[in-house]
Amino acid sequence: MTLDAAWAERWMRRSAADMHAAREELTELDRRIGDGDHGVNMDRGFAAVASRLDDEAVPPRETVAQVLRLVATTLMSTVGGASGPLYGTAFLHAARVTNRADLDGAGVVALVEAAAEGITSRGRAVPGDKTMVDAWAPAVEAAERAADGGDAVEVLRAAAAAAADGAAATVPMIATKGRASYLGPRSAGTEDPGARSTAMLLAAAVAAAGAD
Amino acid sequence: MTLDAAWAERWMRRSAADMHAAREELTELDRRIGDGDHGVNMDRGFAAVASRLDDEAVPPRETVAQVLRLVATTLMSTVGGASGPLYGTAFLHAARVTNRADLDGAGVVALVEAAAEGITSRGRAVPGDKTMVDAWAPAVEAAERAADGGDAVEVLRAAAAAAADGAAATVPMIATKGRASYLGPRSAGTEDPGARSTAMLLAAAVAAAGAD
Amino acid sequence: MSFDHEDVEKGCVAMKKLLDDPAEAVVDALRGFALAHAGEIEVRRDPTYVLRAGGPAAGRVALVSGGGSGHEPLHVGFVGAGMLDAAVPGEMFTSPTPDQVAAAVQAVDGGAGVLAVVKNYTGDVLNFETGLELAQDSGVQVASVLVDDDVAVEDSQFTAGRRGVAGTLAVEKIAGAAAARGDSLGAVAQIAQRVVSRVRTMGVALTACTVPHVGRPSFDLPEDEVEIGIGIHGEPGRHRQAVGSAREITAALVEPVLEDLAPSGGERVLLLVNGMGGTPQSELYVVYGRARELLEARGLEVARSLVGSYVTSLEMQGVSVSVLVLDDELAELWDAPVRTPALTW
Amino acid sequence: MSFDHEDVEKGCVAMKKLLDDPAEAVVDALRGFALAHAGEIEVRRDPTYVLRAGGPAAGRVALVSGGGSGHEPLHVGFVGAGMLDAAVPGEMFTSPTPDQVAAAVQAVDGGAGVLAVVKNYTGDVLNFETGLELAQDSGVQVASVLVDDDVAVEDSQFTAGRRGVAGTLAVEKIAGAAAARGDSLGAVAQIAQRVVSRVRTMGVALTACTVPHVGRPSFDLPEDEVEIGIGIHGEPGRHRQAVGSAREITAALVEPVLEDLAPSGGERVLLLVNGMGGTPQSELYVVYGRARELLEARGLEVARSLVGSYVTSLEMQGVSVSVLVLDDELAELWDAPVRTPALTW
Ligand SMILES: Nc1ncnc2c1ncn2[C@@H]1O[C@H](COP(=O)(O)OP(=O)(O)O)[C@@H](O)[C@H]1O
Ligand SMILES: Nc1ncnc2c1ncn2[C@@H]1O[C@H](COP(=O)(O)OP(=O)(O)O)[C@@H](O)[C@H]1O
Ligand SMILES: [Mg+2]
Ligand SMILES: [Mg+2]
Ligand SMILES: [Mg+2]
Ligand SMILES: [Mg+2]
Repeated sequence: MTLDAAWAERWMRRSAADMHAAREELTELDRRIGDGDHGVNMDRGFAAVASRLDDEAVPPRETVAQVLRLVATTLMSTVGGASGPLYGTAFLHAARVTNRADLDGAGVVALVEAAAEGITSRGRAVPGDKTMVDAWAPAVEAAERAADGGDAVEVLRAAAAAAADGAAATVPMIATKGRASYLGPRSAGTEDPGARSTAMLLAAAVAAAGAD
Repeated sequence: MTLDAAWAERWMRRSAADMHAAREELTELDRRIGDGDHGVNMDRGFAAVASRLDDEAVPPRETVAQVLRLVATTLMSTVGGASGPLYGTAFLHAARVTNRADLDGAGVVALVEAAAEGITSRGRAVPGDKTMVDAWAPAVEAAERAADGGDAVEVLRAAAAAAADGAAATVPMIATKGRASYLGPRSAGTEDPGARSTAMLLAAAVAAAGAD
Repeated sequence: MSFDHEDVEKGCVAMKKLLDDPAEAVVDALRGFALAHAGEIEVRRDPTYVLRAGGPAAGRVALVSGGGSGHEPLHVGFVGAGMLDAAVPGEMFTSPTPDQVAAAVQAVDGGAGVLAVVKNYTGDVLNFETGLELAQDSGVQVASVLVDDDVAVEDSQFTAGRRGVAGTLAVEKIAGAAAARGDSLGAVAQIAQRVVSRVRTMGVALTACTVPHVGRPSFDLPEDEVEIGIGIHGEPGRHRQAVGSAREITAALVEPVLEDLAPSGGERVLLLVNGMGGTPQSELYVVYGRARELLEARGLEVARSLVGSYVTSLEMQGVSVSVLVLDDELAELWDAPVRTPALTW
Repeated sequence: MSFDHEDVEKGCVAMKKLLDDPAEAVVDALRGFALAHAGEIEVRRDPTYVLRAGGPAAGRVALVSGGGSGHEPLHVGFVGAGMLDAAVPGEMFTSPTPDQVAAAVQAVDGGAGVLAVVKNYTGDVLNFETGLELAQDSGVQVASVLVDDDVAVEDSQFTAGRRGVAGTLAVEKIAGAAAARGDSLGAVAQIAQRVVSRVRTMGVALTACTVPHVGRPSFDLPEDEVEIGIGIHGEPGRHRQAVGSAREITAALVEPVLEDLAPSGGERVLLLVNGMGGTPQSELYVVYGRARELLEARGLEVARSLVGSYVTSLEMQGVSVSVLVLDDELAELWDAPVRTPALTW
């Protein structure tokens, strides 16, 4: 099975619904170790993505790449905060490497790798800093492992599962990047909100593929 | 028995102690129907009176009138609020009519009358407005009645009792003067703080005479 | 009067204020104020008042105001060129005393007389009355104007009358400009009176405030209610209502103001949206926008605007809306230069 | 994104704010701001930014800043002659987006280039970085300076680095004056950098604040504790301590500032005491007085002062103390005329 532009659209609508539903949860995480706006930021950004997808007049989205580019520019211009340019760059870089119609397993690996690379190129965080990188980095590794024989959905599933574990693993970490870093040792004990939203995003990608 | 300058000093020191002790009580009354500073104002004013009395360098206080004049100017310059000029004028006018050494019954009547007149001349309130006048007006009447045969202490006692009743009678009244008047009907149900402090003041005068 | 240590401790904890001895809050703040604005203003003690640096301006009418502290920048922040010559601060929320008033008036008199701007509270009225008598006895020509712009007090027959609130700023600014251009005492008083007769205000409190030496909130307001028609000392207003939108609350302020002003339409007005001390600036501008819509819907032209926390009640959250019906002269005097710690243009 | 009625209701009740739709708080406030200051500033939408009325000044370097909203008057209130040419407001406490930054920079460029003043937060840094790249692509010469005056962040090796807080005001005022006198882009950037290297700040929160669309306080602070070293978004500081006297709290702010500045004594400084939004002015002056005593005890001369609520966190109660070590040129640029909605002299 391969993943097409329709999947990418479903992925984004599902993400919008998930971010809206998780608005309070993400905000509460960010309230504890940041400034309490991550849920609001993500909800605002993905609601804008969904509404642009609803808008017939919006540029073509016949390929996964076109959808992802639309997502990138929308997030970039509506999210703000640290997560806006990070997710924006992630989708922009992902769009660059998915320039064919459908994604197979290798295509998904390329997408996840490019997204993760986009985030580290902008944010210069490394695993262990307690940021969304702690979800993206294991996702990349898991995707790469799963690609060895796995189809697109299997790769996605592996990436999402690793991202969820990675996010959970941020709980005991002491943040050294982003707003949570100001807390020093007090940042331990709370999951990183951006890592959590990353895990949600990849889970939505799986769900969107499953609902195919 | 007559009342002399030493009595007047005792009256004021007692008042200072009483106002300090009643600070919270008066403030709470004023908080409910005014701006919550009457206890603080009275405490500040009478504390200043007591400390001026402690000061050897302060002008002579060999007569009741001299003591009352010192009280008047001290209250006037330290209390502020509505009650400052009211009590200040009361003591100033009282000083004017007590210009002999000791007070007999008639002298106490004159003192109370002059004080009450000072207050109404400044504040232009009438009985029923829910102000300190509702304590002073019955005090004057009671003093006048008691003077018919009564000595200074008896007159004072009658005045103080009437002031206390008068203050209590302000509870159901609707204020039409001072800050409590803004409350309209909502001012009913609370004793007027100024009427209460007036009752305390006259009670202190009695106590100061009793401790003679 | 001194507070024992326990009082202070308890007070601080309950209140969370940046103060040392709560009983000395006014004096401590004035000391900082004097240092921060040295060269512009001077703070005198015993009795306490604030005056413009540089001494009295010979031959020019001087303007003095004052009242309880806790409403800063009113009045001390308005001492300076084009506005007040002196301000007389009382204790927190408590009128100043006559000796302060008299000393301030005498200090600023330049021979042309002194106008006192008095907010209509029994305490202010009585203390200024006595203080001005004292000053007059010492040979100063005095006049006074009573500001009573608060339309929240409906039945002024059966109350101490309307209170002076944020409209006081307009009176002080415009009368200050009239004094600066050399008007006589009578003329300055008349201009001030004209402002008083044309300015109306209504305020709302979202939260109460706490007077330092009292240590507990000046009134109790349920979590989900606001007090419409609040006074600047936390005096109660017309009614309490559920917290509503800015649109609703602004309407509840603007309507009574317009009802009272009864404009015929076409008037040019000054719109002053004033924060009570603890209100974020963004909320003031939201209210300003709504108020302006309402005024324009009634055919008024908002020709001048001022938005900020100028006449406050310590840390109270809330806002007041003032409308002054301008004429050409009032607009010109409003526009005239002013240079004070809190208002400069 | 729209809030359903229940959200709004709940939010309002819990928060007691003068707002309509909490999600539209920034836009509603900007609408009021534009109307109140028409003729001085303009608010552009899609994307949103605020700029000086009158168009770009040809041949003069322009100054742009921005960041999350809720810190007003920073930055929008500092747009005007002698300070910012444009300000880019984000959502409440959320950095603005790159398209806003790019549009503002392009709008104010008068051909001599644009300096962006960026507070050091990951979000601001990333969004400005991208926005400035976009503006540069469109042919504007850009430079940027990062403000990181908050000494509360001790170990900047293991954090996102020091935050930009109230010292930003000094950077914007002084760089604005340098731009106004005609300095080149490189020279203005250097002056701004000099201010950054010489200004340090430390703040304290007495209460938390509530972001409108979040609807509950940004952090929890026990009734009897304060947060020393608070950031302007309610980021935690160095430690919590029992509420103390103004003297104690001020010392807890001034000491780390001086430790970091390590003055040798005899320096002339600017002392900025900044309210967080909900602090009564009287308390700011009390703190100012205490801070000044401490600086003078260390042999510093407080040559310039500013006291007020300029870099705020909505209705947060608290204060920050900033010290800028002046030299003759910085003092002169600080004194240079400025005419903005929030700062005028
Ligand atoms: N340098 C960085 N690299 C990667 N991710 C980061 C970095 N800084 C912050 N983040 C992520 O951003 C998240 C916070 O996003 P958000 O709350 O929307 O923005 P802000 O911190 O500006 O309020 C953090 O939980 C973290 O995962
Ligand atoms: N016009 C008046 N005549 C007589 N007494 C008055 C008048 N106005 C106010 N008072 C008295 O003053 C008291 C309030 O005093 P206080 O709280 O010290 O001053 P303020 O009202 O200025 O805060 C009231 O309780 C009332 O008894
Ligand atoms: Mg955040
Ligand atoms: Mg009172
Ligand atoms: Mg009072
Ligand atoms: Mg944020």
